[in-house]
Amino acid sequence: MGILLDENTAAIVQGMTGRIGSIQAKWMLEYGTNIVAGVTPGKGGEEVHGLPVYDDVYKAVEEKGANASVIFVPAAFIREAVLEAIDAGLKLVVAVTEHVPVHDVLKMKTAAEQKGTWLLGPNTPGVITPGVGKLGIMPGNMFTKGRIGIISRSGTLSYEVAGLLNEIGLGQSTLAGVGGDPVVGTRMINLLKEFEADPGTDAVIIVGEIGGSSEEEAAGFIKTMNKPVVAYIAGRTAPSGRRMGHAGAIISKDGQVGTVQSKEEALKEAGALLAEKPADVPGLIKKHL
Amino acid sequence: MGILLDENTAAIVQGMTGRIGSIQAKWMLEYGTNIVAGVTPGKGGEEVHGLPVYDDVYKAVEEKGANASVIFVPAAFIREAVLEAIDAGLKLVVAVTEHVPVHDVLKMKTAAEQKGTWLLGPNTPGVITPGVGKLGIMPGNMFTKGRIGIISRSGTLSYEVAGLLNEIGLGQSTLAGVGGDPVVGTRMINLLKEFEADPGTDAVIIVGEIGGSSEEEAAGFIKTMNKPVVAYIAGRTAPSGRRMGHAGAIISKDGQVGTVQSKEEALKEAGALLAEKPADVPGLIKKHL
Amino acid sequence: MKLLEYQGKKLFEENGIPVPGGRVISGTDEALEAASSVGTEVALKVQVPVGGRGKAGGIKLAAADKVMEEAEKLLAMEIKGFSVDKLLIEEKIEAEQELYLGVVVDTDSGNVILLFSPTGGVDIEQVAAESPDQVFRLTVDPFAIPPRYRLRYLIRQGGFQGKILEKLTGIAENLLQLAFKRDLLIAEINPLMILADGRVLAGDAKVEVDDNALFRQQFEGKFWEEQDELEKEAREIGVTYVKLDGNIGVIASGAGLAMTTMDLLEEAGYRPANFLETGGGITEDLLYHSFKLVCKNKGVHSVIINLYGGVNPIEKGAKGVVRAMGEMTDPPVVVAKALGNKQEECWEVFKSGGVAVVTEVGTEAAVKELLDLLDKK
Amino acid sequence: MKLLEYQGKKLFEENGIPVPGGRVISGTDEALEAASSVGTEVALKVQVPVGGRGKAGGIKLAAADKVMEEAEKLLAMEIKGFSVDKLLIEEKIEAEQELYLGVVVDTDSGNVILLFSPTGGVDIEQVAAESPDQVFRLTVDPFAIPPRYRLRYLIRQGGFQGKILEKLTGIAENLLQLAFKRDLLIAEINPLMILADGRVLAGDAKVEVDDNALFRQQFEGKFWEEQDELEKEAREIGVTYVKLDGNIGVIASGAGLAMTTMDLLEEAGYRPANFLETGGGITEDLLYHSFKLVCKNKGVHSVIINLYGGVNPIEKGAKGVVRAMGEMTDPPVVVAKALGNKQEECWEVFKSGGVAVVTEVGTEAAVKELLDLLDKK
Repeated sequence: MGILLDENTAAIVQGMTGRIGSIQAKWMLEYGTNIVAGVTPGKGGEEVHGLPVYDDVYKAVEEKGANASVIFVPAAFIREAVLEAIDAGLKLVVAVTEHVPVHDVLKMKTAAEQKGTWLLGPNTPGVITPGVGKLGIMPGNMFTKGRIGIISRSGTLSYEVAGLLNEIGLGQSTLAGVGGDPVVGTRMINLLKEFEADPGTDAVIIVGEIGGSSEEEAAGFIKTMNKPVVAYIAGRTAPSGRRMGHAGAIISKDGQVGTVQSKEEALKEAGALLAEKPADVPGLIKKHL
Repeated sequence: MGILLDENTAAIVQGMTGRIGSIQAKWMLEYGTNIVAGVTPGKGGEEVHGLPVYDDVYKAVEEKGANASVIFVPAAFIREAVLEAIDAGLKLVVAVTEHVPVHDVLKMKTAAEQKGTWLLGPNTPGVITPGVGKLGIMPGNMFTKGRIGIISRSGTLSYEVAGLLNEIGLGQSTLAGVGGDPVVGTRMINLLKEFEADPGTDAVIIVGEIGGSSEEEAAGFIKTMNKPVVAYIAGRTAPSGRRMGHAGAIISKDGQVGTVQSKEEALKEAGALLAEKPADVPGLIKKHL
Repeated sequence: MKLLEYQGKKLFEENGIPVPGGRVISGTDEALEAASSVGTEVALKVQVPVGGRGKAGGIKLAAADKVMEEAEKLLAMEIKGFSVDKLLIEEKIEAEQELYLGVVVDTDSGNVILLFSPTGGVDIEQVAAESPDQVFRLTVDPFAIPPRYRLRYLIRQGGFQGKILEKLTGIAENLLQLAFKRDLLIAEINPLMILADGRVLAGDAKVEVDDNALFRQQFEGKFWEEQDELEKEAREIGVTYVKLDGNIGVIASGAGLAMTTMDLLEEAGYRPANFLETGGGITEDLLYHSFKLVCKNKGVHSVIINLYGGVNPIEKGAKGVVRAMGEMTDPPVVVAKALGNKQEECWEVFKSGGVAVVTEVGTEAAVKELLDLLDKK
Repeated sequence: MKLLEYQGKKLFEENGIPVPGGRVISGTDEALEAASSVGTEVALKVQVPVGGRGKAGGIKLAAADKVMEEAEKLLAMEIKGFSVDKLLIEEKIEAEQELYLGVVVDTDSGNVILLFSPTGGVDIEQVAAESPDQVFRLTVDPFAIPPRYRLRYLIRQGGFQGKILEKLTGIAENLLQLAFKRDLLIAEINPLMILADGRVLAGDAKVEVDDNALFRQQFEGKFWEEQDELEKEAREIGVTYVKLDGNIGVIASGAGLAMTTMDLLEEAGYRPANFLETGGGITEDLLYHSFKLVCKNKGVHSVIINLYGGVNPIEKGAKGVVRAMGEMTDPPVVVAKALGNKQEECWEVFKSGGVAVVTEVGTEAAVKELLDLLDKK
């Protein structure tokens, strides 16, 4: 089981003919992911890793029954790539590309909402359901199959959390990165709902960080959840008004919005278990399973 | 009774501050039409014929409960005027203006369909429900109150038909001009449905002309109607490939589309009564009432 | 307003749709220089606002240094009633494949439609009739040009992929944008040519601009106009006029009314000399000029006038008619039916000028009155 | 990228938003000529990328022939840490009413929002808090700028009608179009001034461009940049760097990981000297330069490196670090945790350069190792 990506996923790689798209496609295939085709406008008829490349997403749907996509095209082209994937009826779209103009993200997000498409990113490590497949750039060997769901705004930090879980024998059902940008497609709260409903998930970890209000928003749903939720929020020592790498990781100048404190308060109030540091996460999970 | 325009109509005049809008508003008021305000962007706060002028249609809805509009603005501005009227939730919009670019008409038509708005025109004489009011440029004294509905693509020709009805004592429930352009908002078939449902109408006259396929389309509904329909189609001697005044009145060069013959065949097959000339109309109606 | 091929191609070129190299000329003396600037082998194409010029012999191939003779012949031609004023001299193109691409306002459905077919160079209606599976259509939301991926999808149906698909998609996108931006009723490329070297070029251009949009669209140069002198004059007066071949002039305030009047004349065995629709802007001058115009058509012995006064001041119009008649040494027989605001005043004016006035509602009465008067003569 | 007032006003002017007449100067010697070209009474405004310059004394009024002294004083100022390089000299405006108009990307809701208030010239957040009924909002569909009538409706809520309403509506429309066309995150006019003569002018311009959109947006001139030298250098290297005031350098492949590392250092009672996030483009050179950069910050006695190899070739990064250390006479204490593809190879490289390698998963282990090493020193 797990969420978003499962045994029924048939994925395409948009931008598979590019350098990064090609390498990542190889790694995803090696991990066992069901990649069925690549899509690059103007490259239809080529082959990469023995897979056909089509000019358009619709054809991958027609020919291969594609229902998901992971996208590696440059920022200048990702808006069209995402909108096409949504328009073609894919259920899951993973936008790995970073440095995407926010006006483009607004369009992608709006289209995804209107069509009911899962849109991870932009600027996401992607999604992995250990043992099933991965659509994204996370190293597959850092995850093990299990029953803990992870929702993250930060790629490498979530790998660390998965690694800590592995050490005490807790594998993961699915890890989904929402993306590090200030505006992203699917928000934490929607993934929480999926995990709550997923019979393959026993508990959920939120790996959050300063900036934005997605953790606060998620708290609204945590109140109603039956499964335990553990949250770790990075950035308690980050200065306000400075952007910490991610375009999204910034505390407003007056220091009242998007702080670790405001997020932790909301989460705690909703019944989530707060980890002060990543190393506390596995213990908290184990205790409440 | 009658259709579109009745005792509950509270109309605005968009473009009432202009020369033609002002004169026509006066005549509509003199006819007894319930005109509640004028709307001209940039002229808010003025008065015309003792009625307030607002900058926007929304205000006329808020302040006066407006639910209909008749529009006299120049062709360059009518798209925005119509779209605003539709957006503001008016139920009936009468676009008298002629020479409107067809790409603008497509937008107006699409918006009206999406919102379920009656859009007469562009290039329509408007709508009159004798004894109740008129929104348009037809001379009020050429119509009498009664139970015959008229749908027309042509202004003056429909006045003549009304005049002939008056002579034998048959008044009109409502006359609605769909507009003479090749693309218009509300099509004949939709008005036919209203007349069929209107308890104040006993029979319907279609005053058609060459070009387009609205009469053929209307025939599809006439088959199912209980009320008698009489149709007169002008233009049997018009040469093909030449535009007869109206942008809409043109027979395609090969002479196979939009001819009087194709329309009459469709109408006859549907059970409509065909008048060879306007003077035959009253007799046919009387015979089948 | 129809654009000639070379004018349409200029629009294409300005909007990212590639066209063959070419020059337009108006006289034989320009032909040699134009041709040699274009290439060693050229095509000479007459510029007329009708289709079928190829079959009519309006397109010739020649070596660039031997164009003079061909140019002279072509410039002397008349194609379907249109004299040839201009030639387009183009590089000679050999297409590997000829396609069809068009954007049209479909007035019946009230949509803009993008049409594409891998079978071009022939009448698209014919292709649609004989091989409907070879014509691909996309209905366009008038508020938004479809995204490029939708166009790519459409073109791909025609059996293209890879680079050539991208090129065709780009051309389709540019053509759609052009049609929206410039208020085009028709923008057709037939054939759209694929060359052996991978180039894609518009082989022809059929472009029609919405006359109603000319207030916001400027086009360089002079476009094709109706060639009939009377119809040109009507355009200047501000009325719609179509020349016909009968002897009875028709003036009516409304297209439907005018057509009905014509129909009734024909039914009675007479033929109208014209269609004239005044529109809603009647003035004394407008009817003065309209009446004179109608009488200029040879053989007009009588005129029937059919007016309604709603927006129109018919009494003023009557003055214009009477003034025009007064200036004529031998005015035609005139019957007028005019109803509406100030009808009595209008009737008086007409009568004062010797016009027979009909006060009944039905146009038949006016036609009958006219025929009676003609019988008496 | 934040634009200075004069740059934002230039954008406004180019896009149909009227601004006061003005000239920008960089030195006192230009002041007199600039001022006299502008008017007899002028305003001198320091150009700094922060708000609140008025209260800080950064805006002065003067007669045009007496601007030299004021200009000299202003150009010598420092406002909230920013030295004043440029002055905008503008015609002196007396507003009858000051409004607020802004277009902002609201990242939380994921919408573009148009904000309007008849109460401008003050902090809009404050107006929103104190008089919420005086702030009018319109959420904008990212695919389509709202039609003018929707904007008119919004502005009308502020109590305007007639001509002035049309003017304000036009400015709102132009501002929205500008924000969409130019990928702006913020486009604020505060105050938007209504003058006694009916003119409407943008009194200030707060404009921020989306850095991510600079591949498709060109802006004339040089815009404001981070003034810290190390942060400038980081931008050139291609990493994100924020200077802090501690002694332990931080290098991490990921923002969340970097922040966590910082948090753990602080918890242990130490202070990070910086935030440095490598992004997904690690190369040997990138880490070589990053390491040198981190060590340039005064007082850095140790560095903690925290990497994951998914996209990133961490073994190459390690080589860069070791190379940089090799070039230093007195390299800092360095602890590295690096996991993922080729982790063993990476560890070997680090060890060869004298870096203490932590192979456990948790960042705490690396922090602990560093503190142990520091204790030993």
